[in-house]
Amino acid sequence: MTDTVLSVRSLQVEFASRRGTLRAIDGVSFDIAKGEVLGVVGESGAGKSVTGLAVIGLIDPPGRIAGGEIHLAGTRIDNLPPEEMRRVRGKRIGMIFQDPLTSLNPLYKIGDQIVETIRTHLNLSELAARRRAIDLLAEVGIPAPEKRIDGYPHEFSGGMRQRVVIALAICAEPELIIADEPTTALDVSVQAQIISLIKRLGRDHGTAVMLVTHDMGVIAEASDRVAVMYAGRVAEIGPVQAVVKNPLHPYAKGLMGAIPTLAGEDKRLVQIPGSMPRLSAIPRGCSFNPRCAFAFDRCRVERPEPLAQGAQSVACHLYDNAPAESAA
Amino acid sequence: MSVRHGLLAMTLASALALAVSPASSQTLRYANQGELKSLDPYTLNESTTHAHLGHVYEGLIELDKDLKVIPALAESWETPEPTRWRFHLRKGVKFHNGDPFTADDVVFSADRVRAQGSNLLTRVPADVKVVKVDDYTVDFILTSPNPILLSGWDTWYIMDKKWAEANNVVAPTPVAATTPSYASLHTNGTGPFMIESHQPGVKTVFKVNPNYWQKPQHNLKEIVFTPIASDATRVAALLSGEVDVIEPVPIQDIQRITSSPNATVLSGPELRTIFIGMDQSRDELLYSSVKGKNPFKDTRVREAFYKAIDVELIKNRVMRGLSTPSALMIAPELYQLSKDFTRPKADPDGAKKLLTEAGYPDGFEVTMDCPNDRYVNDAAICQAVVGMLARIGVKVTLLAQPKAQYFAKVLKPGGYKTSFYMLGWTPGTMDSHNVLHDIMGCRNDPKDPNRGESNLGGYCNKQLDELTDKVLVENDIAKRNQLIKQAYEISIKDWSYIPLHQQALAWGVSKKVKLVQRADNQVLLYWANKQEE
Amino acid sequence: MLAFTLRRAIQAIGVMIAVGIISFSMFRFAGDPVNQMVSMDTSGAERAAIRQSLGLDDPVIVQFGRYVANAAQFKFGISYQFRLPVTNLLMERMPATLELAICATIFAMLGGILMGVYSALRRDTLLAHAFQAISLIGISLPTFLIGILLIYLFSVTLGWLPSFGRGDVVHIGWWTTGLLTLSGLKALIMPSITLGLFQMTLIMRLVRAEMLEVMRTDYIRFARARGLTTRAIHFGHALRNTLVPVITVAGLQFGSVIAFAIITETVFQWPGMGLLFVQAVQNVDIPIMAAYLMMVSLIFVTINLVVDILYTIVDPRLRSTVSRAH
Amino acid sequence: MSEAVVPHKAEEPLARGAAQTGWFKRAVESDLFYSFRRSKITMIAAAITLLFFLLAVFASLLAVQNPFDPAQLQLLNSRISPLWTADGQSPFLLGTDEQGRDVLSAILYGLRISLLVGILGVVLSGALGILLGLTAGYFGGAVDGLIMRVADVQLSFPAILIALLINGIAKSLLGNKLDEMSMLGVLVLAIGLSFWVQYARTVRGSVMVEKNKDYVAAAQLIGLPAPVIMLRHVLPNTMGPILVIATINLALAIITEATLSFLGSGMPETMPSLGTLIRIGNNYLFAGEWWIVAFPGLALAILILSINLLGDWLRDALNPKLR
Repeated sequence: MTDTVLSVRSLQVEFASRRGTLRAIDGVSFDIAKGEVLGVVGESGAGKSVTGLAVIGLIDPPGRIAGGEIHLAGTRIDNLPPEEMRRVRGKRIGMIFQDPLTSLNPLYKIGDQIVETIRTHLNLSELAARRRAIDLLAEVGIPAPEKRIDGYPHEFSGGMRQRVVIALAICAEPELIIADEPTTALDVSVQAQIISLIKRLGRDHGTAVMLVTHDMGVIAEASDRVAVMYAGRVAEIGPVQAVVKNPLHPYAKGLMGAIPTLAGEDKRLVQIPGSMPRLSAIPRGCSFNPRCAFAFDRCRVERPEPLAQGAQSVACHLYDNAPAESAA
Repeated sequence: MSVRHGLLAMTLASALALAVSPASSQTLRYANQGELKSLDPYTLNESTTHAHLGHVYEGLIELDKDLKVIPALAESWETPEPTRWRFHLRKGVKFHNGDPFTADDVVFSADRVRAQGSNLLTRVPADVKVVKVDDYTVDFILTSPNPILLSGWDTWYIMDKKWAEANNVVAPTPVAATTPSYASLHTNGTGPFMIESHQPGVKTVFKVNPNYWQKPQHNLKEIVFTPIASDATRVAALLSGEVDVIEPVPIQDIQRITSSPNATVLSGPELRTIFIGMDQSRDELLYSSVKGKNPFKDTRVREAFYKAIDVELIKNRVMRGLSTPSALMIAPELYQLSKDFTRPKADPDGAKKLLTEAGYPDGFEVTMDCPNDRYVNDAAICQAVVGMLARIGVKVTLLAQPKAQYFAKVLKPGGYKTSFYMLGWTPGTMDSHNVLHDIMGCRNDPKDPNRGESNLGGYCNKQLDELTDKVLVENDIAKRNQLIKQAYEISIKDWSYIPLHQQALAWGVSKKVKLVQRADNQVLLYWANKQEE
Repeated sequence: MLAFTLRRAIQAIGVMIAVGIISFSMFRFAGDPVNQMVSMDTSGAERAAIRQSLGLDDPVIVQFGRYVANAAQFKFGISYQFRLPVTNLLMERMPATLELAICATIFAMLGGILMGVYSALRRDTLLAHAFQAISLIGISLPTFLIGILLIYLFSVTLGWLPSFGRGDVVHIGWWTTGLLTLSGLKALIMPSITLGLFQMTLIMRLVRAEMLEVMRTDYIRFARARGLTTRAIHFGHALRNTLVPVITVAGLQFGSVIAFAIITETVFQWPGMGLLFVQAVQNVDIPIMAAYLMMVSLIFVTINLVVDILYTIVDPRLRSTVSRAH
Repeated sequence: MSEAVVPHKAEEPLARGAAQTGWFKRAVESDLFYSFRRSKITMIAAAITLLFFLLAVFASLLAVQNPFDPAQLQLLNSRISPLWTADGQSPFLLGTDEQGRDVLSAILYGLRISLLVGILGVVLSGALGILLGLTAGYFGGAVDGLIMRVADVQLSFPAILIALLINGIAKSLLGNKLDEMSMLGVLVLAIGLSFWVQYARTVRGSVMVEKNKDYVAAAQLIGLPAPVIMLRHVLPNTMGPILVIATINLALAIITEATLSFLGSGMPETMPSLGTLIRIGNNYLFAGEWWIVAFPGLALAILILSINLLGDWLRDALNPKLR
């Protein structure tokens, strides 16, 4: 596994709250290989964003990484001292946030913000950094970059700003890009452009991409593999084609049923009854069991562990054939 | 507590030593509650201004430390006939700019002080002719005898005719001047000090006059005057040694100052009499629950009010012993027969009975007007009075206001809008006639429209007015005193006013400074001596 | 931009006219100035003459017309108390007030920003809690009480600082300054603290709240995700973004500082405009009161205008759009 | 694609937005109580504030004398030091002042006046501000411009100057009729007219947001008065901020009244508020009669501090961003 860029093992993230300690991420494991795009999908609160933040080390108190390990290109990074972790951020891991409108400091020219980031991580002169910034802007598709570099964020459209944000994320040639809902705040027409830009950058630079989104359409289009998260756990993970075409986990099945298609509105009506539980009230056993049409007694007691099913991996007792009596 | 009492200011053990003390060398810093409002000596008839300008200007006469008239710019005077006063002027006196002082200046000053715009018109009566006899002799020719001609002349300051003409200030600067005159910003007197700089309301620096005509009784080279309105700040400035003299000292702070290592308090009774008046002229009070009639028209009600108020208690508690309860409407220092009068004792039960007899067994309601920044503890005194009257069933609503609003309401221009009020009065002429005429005389006298001008309650007794007129022209002191006594007796019999007390005057003085306190409360620093620093 | 400035300027003039009406009508009826100028035994005829010479007997409309015409030329007449042109008096007093207000503002800004930043960045430290406590006390004690306590402590008890006045001042043209002499500087300390304390606590609270707010913004999160140093994030990004509203507020508050100086100047006998105003109120010196109100409003309006314009310069977002969000 | 969005606050600590909606429900649900119970200092502040309110309400039962009734003041009892000092006298626990007023009774009654002036002033300014804010937000355009411009100017004028002005105007208009009760009214008016801006701005902002929502148009279509409908939506949304402003303004109003007293424009000495008591007592500080100023001063400081603490806590508790 020499080309594994990111390896997350049994990650646990907890938030201390007045109702006790809440476990937002509970035993999440996955890998992303060089040049690979891993889509992470799930409802709000499923823990996908928190996973991304945990990887880049931006979980703030009262949250903390309570267990598990995160390795970046073979180096463990979840326990790095803050200052070393800071040097990882931006240099080895780039991050793109959901809202390009608020991700840029409105008081600084975009060029200054790019130059500042470049010079933080690379030993370049002001001038060289500026040249590089112009190149980056050109690369992300900003027209007339040498002119726009002195513009302020508010002078850019949403899509253009997201391109600037992407330029900022890749300005130190990171090995991994975490894109947290990068298209949610954008117009539909712009979404596709941004997705293809991220995809292209990943391919051209051999960068691993963790694409966090709740939009299965985006996942289907952009990612190589997909991880479906539910209530802080990975329900299913596998190649995107396999998961989309043949979801194994009952929750994934429901999600895939909800992918909008041009064929008609009918398919959208496939809905999962109920809603995701609050973290403070995650049911025993399989967290999905109250909403699951296939739930049986074991689901209510015992928590399912990931099981390999071909290229896919699924955390569901339905696929656990070991205790024979449950197969009936 | 070592507050020095008594009218007599402390005289100085070191007075003799002064004659041989080295040349003037000290700076004296002085803070007063009020500010120096105009440098033109005829603009404002106000005692603080007079005191300040008294360092720069001088009158023909001056008052000594015991308020006795002594020669100043006039060396001597006589009355060859009852209507002619002849003044012999001091020779060799020079104004600060070097101009010699002559009879022309006196004639000029007499004209100027009576000219349109002067606020001191009455210093020299309008019908008096002032005639230069020679360079150093001036005659004042009167139309009728006037025994009190000289009263107030200590603050009728003589100005330099040549200087006034040269600087276009022959006419006095009116109080309502629309452009400041040269004389309101500059001075040229004959006095022991000259004004070096003057920032109105901020700071005034007086420098010693090296060519003063008599040997200075101080050892100062300059006086720095700062107005400090806030009581606490003024006291703090004295305690911390930032200033040498303050006036006034709030009476509650006297002990604090006397117990401090570096300052002490000079105190004594002031000449001002604090009293309470009642509206006895309207048929219905402006501010009262009694409708259709005026309870104060009933002598018994006035007597009841008089007897309900315990001035001794006010003295002990509110004034902390620093007041002199008064039987008369004039300070004892200003009227020789004062001792013949004693103040009736407080008698709340008797007062209650009188009220019942007058038909107010349950009392009534009335509003009292009171200043709260004019006299020593004025509002506190009024509050105490309110409490005392409450005990005989009279419910008094107290309206204590800053003097600006207070005077605007109760004085003549405001239409005497008060039913019950507190006021303080110092006769401008230092004489009883002023009291009898201004505050006890009947208002609306067709022959004398100014009579009773400050008689806010409109007390009126023609008998008293007749006596007052006799007092004015009586030259025999003993007879005159008897006439005054009769007038006061009438006033007391009528329970016309409720005199309270003469308040104490209190100056805070650094222990480095020896100072003379005169009973008219004029802070005159040309009698000050300060230890070497 | 020009249209915006112009519109603001017109609004400012409207405000000034409104204040003019208010000040005129209030002071027209606020007591009889004549009584303040003469002694009690001045005769009625003399009083009437003075009234007439002051124009107090003219119809109100005439008086107002005269007032506006004069005010527009900065002529506020002659002070009843001092018999000097009010404009001169105010000009003479203005340096003292401005110097005090500026020192107080600097004190408030320095203290407020330092304490605010610290308590935002080190939220749960002992010192941050101490700052919070100070800020609470600063807004919980009346100004005059603080001033008096300071005088009691530092002047009377310890004798370190002067209790009143400006100390020695140096004249530079028509301006006077206490900043160039030791006694002048010493005299500035307590009044500045007294006057600035309230503003300081305001600024501290504002900085803390804004900073906490800014620290939660996406662009700060993104800046962290970009791996910028803590220093760059705190002081390059967070502080700068915090300071935009803070400076705006502090600018707008400068007017308040000048007006609050009324109290401080009274306590410390500071020879500024506020003291002049208080004395004028006590003496019903209408020209000074009217002029003070107009002057202070003019300062307020000007500051408002300047801050509005500065705001658009500091914040690039507002340069193209003219409206200012509140 | 529609998501089943459930507001999970604790679960998603980084989620923002939705700050304005459903404040009331959220607050009562438990957040407020929770954060209240968690903060000891807030509980103490609340207890003290409550205690002060109770003391003010029941002043007449607790005080040994009615300090507003001159007949009950005995000059003979003036300037007695507190009970525990050598010269103390029963029943004057905290001593008496120059007029023989029991300091404790004066504090209790003064508290009543201060709180009354403060609360009425805040209510007046709140009502005024809400009304003007609604008007400005609803009509927009010139009306909005005018109101907000006045607000701008007003905001840069400190309350104390406005209050002095209003006081002066009232004094010259009322003149003689200015007894204690009307003075109280004038103070309330002065404070009410000085503090309305913040309310107006808050409400205006909220109205601007609500104005464009569908239900307003819908309400107008079916002939319902839009302002009423909006009021129903706007008020709950702004209740939180308004409560915070009101709490902090209550403290400010009480201080303003005290400062007006210091400048001689507050409650008269015959019906003293806490501020008036401090002003009177201040004159006796150098004289060593410290209790006359110290206890009212302490009472005022503790009251203001408690109210401010409550205000701070309310602000933080109601502002999810700051939690």
